[in-house]
Amino acid sequence: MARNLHRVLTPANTRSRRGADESRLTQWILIGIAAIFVGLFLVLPLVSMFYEAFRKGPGAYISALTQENTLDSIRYTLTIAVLVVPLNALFGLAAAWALTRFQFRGKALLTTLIDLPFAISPVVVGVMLIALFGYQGWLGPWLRAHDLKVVFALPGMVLATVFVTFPFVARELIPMMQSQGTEPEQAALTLGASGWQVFWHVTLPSIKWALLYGLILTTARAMGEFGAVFVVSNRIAGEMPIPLWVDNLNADHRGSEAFAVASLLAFLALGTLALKAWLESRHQEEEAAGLWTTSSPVINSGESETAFTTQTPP
Amino acid sequence: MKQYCKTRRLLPGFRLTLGFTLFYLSVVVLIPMSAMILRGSGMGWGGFWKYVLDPRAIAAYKLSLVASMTAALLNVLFGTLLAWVLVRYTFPGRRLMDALVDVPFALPTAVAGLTLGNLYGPQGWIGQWLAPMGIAGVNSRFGVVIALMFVSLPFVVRTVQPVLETFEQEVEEAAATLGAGRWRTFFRVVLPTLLPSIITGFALAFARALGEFGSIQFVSGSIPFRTEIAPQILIQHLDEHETAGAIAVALFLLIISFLILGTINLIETWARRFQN
Amino acid sequence: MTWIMARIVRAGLFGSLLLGAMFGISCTDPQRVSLLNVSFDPTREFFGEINAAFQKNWTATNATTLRIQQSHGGSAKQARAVIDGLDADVVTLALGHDIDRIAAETGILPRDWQQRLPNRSTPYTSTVVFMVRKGNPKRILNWPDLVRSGVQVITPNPKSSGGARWNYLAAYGWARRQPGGDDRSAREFVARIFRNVPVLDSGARGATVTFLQRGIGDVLLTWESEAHQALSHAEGLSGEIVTPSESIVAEPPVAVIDRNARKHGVLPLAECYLRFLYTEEAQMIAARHHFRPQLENAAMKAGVHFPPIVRFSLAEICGDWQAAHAAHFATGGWFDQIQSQRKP
Amino acid sequence: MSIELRHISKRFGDITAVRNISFTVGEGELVGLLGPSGGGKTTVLRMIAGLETPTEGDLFVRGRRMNDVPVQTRNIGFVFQGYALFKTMTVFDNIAFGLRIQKQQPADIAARVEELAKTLGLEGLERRFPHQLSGGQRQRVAIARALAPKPNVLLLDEPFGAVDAKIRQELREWLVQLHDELNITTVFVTHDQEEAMEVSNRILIFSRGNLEQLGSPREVYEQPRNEFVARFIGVMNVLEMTVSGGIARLGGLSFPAHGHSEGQTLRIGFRPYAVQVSKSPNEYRHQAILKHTYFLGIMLRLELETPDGLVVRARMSKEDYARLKLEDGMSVSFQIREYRVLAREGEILTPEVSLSQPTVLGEGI
Repeated sequence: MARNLHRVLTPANTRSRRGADESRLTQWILIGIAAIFVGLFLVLPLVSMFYEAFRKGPGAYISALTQENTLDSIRYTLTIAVLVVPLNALFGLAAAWALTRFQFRGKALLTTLIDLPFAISPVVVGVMLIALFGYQGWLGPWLRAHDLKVVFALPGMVLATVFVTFPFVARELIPMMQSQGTEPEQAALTLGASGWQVFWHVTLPSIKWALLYGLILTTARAMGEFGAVFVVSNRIAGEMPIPLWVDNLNADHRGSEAFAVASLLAFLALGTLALKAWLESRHQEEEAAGLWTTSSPVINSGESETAFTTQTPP
Repeated sequence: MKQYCKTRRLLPGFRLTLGFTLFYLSVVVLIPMSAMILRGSGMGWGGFWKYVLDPRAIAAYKLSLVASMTAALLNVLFGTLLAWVLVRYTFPGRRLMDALVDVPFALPTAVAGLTLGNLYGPQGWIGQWLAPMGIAGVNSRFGVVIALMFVSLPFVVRTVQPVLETFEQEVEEAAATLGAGRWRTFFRVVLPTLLPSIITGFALAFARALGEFGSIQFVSGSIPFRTEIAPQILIQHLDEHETAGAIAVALFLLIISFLILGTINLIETWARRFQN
Repeated sequence: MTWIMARIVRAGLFGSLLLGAMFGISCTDPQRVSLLNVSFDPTREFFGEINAAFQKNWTATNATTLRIQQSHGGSAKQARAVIDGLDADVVTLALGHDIDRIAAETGILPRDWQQRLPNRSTPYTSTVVFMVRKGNPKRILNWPDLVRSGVQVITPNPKSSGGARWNYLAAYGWARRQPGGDDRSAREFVARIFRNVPVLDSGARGATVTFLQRGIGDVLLTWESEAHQALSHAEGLSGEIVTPSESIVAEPPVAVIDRNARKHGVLPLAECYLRFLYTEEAQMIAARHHFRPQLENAAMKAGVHFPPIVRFSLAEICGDWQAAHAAHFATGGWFDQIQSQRKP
Repeated sequence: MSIELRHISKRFGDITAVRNISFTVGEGELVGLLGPSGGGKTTVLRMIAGLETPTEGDLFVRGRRMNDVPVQTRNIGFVFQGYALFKTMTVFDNIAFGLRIQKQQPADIAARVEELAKTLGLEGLERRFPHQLSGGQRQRVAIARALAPKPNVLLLDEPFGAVDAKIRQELREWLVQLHDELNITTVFVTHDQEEAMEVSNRILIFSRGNLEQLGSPREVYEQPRNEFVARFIGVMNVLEMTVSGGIARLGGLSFPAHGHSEGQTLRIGFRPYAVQVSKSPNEYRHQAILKHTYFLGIMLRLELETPDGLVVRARMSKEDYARLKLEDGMSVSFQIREYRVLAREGEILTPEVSLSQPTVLGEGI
């Protein structure tokens, strides 16, 4: 709220704040540099990708997307996402609840552990899974005896994707739940609500935005993951998630098809951003209406907000 | 003590949620990690160091470090500028620019790699201008830095931006009333306030760049001693059927990850204290 | 309000879990037989056609549907995947050494696998040729041209790519077979070539992409089949194939992974599939993909002309794969030494 | 007896929040727990509610031992300081929450909510969300929500803390009225002594985990048991004096100190209203300069400085001030009509109340 106001009240070119503002020229030079940078660095890649994807006309584009292997890879990616997202949502909710509602020893360690996928190279994740589930790995003999496949099969890719994406929901929820405090939950308890009732009726409705953001980020990341699944994929056409299929098409000199399929992921990314922006604007409307400002003093927000949550400001 | 714990756990679900969290982390993280450590320990220190300290691997770590550092530093420069422009100025397209900053975060890295590889390649829209200047846009360290910059840009912008937003302009006005010019105000008043967030943003961008693999796979060309980054050494070992080598390097990278995570935590703690 | 919402969220969560479970269960259709062929990079198009032909024959005589799955990647990497659990029924890799390793490390196929099919289990061969830029501006005609200064050579990494090992050994063999050539001079020759290599992709396909799409390098060392494949598919990009005076016989062998195939109940099918590769029909397909067929007149029948070339075999220049691997490609071998010399 | 605490202590780790406290609250009483922050009053309230568990001691509500009864089944109404309204629910849903938990019939729920809305003046607001309400309305919703399941006791944590000064006054009167109407046992926590005095039947004063005094507002004001209470309730002048020859002295001021040993340090306290001021420098025994006058509405506070540099605060009505025609900087005389010897902080002994009429020792008129 205060943020918005601040922004509204301090447009760059109000005369009254001249003393603390750059000259118009400096402003426009800085804006210009930023615009050129964004244009060259962020816009041009997107434009060139769509150009490459559509270079051979919409017919070729459609046929690239509707060939059996592409459809299979889309199906495969969706399967992974459908398995990964609910699991990570459950994990995020449980972790956020445990970390924001209780004090216990080892809490800091647990928090660090949740951040681990941000610092670790996804390729290392793949190697870990091979070390555990590969037939020469720890569980290998047992898996082989029971004819179970984990790496180089769907479960391995799901696990790899889970590893890479599990912090997103938790990371969105933790600051939110911390800032909201536990008073409404205590109030529900005094009114006789059980634990589950508190969660469903009081906690969940008040964190729905953060949860949604987390889910969106998780979905986007799960669908776009490359490094970890690169290591554990069986490279069978039709059993590759979309990013690997792009890599495969590119290697097969099917450049424009690769770009066509890549553009699908780019649409997904842009869609994610648009959806997030839309949700944020809805959220902020409600916030502006005062629904989300805590009426009680903020209990604590000791956790600094990590940039991974990429808060898009208004 | 027992009483103490009991009373603190007024809200239900402690065992359930913590139990599930730990179970999940165990299955997903801890057990695979220990499997890897166990398998790594099988090779002994000699085997471990042989792979980890292989000259080619060392060259790759160096490139990873230097390129990530360079990318993060460049992002500090451009990211801070972007944050500044986005927060302080109103101009047409500001919201669009703001939204675009998140693109590298949302765009799968394989797509980023494919596109950047094409764009900076000798026939690409940018590459064709670089080639006459003798700059190879792809299969070069330049390309690696570009890709790392691309993937880590949002981290700096999104760390600096909120701090800049809550920054009280009165402070700047105070400096102005005391006769400080714009530049002096920026460097003496604004920058020191932003510094903790800039450093945090730098650390996050650096960590992100260090772990990046997808886009690099498309642009680096994996030239040993020149454009190979650390995760590629690992892939190389896997490709060469050297699982032990892959595990040794993976362990090493894991240790580095933990060190970086610890450092980031320290930096954030420090930054928070500084800000308070 | 919230009571309703809570219910919706709950239903949604359970629903998506259920959906996930459904997706996770792969449909097993008893009427459908499937076979997994784990192969190396440059055989994608070739096996695409082989599989179609084999399937056609299959459906003519069987009621069940046959589905052949292909997995492609660097040869060594594919071998490792099979060792680590990739359920291949047959492997068709770039070199015998990779299949040897599967046999040695897991025992899922016998060590003498190479004796089970004709021609040491090699239904078709290839050879290493050069691909140059349109008009051959650097005038690269034979092996010595590769060591000229200013010539950039593109080849994948022999440590990971089976194709690249043949490239390496072709260069080595050529130098060794020169008058006065011996192991030392040949090693030196290879080292000089690799000094001219700016990029080492991990697989043959990556190297082709680097050369054709990214326009890096003056000459690409590649298999004859891959060179033709690339030129016919790479849209709007052009190059020329130069056949050197001498080159190696590249032998990509095939094998049934007995244990997997038996487990899947497709052992006879897998054997049948590999034997099909030796039929005239398959040999003609191989010829059309510029793999040199073992069947003598298959090339002629397919209407494909292979330029004449003197081909030497691996056995002639360094014995068997065991020896070649130990001398050149193992950790600390000659290739590693060349690489560390490159260290700036 | 509605609520009874017997030797209740509460420790959080090494910190003792509440130390060995016993008291009872009668059926239908309105009791205020008063004290500075950190005094332990909120902890006591939360223990009654079941939001905290006592480390030691026993807690009874309507004769039943409650220590191990979970908060859900205690049947208490709790109003949080920040109200803790469910911001995703309407006023109706907020009030109905506890009834729905009890699985009451929708018709009964609607009737009960309507009844409470009427009682609390919330009619017409049922469809609104908390953010669409004023501070006072929010508080009434919070109270209605707490009252809906017909609790045995109503507990309020700083009920007036979050509203601005003007509404506060109304709310206080309204709370008293509501209590009269419903006659439900009510315990509330406040740090504002005025508020506690005005609203409660009885006050419990807490400091540093101890129950310092318990009594009617009048009792604690007029007969504070120790210096802490005396200082906390209202303004008090406190002087630290040394006894010599049966007289406690500080500068020109002296008080009889019978029964205190020679050389002992005594703390003497007197309320500003006990200080009589005259314009005539000789009317009373002590001389001083009127340093400053504070206008507090109908009352004025005068700050007097004696020649020894002691500052004494006095209180005077506007009428008297006007009658005396006082101005800052004037020389005045004053006398102290009532004073008391204060127990040291932490001591729980009742000091002897010394009311001296007309007062101060010696030759004074």
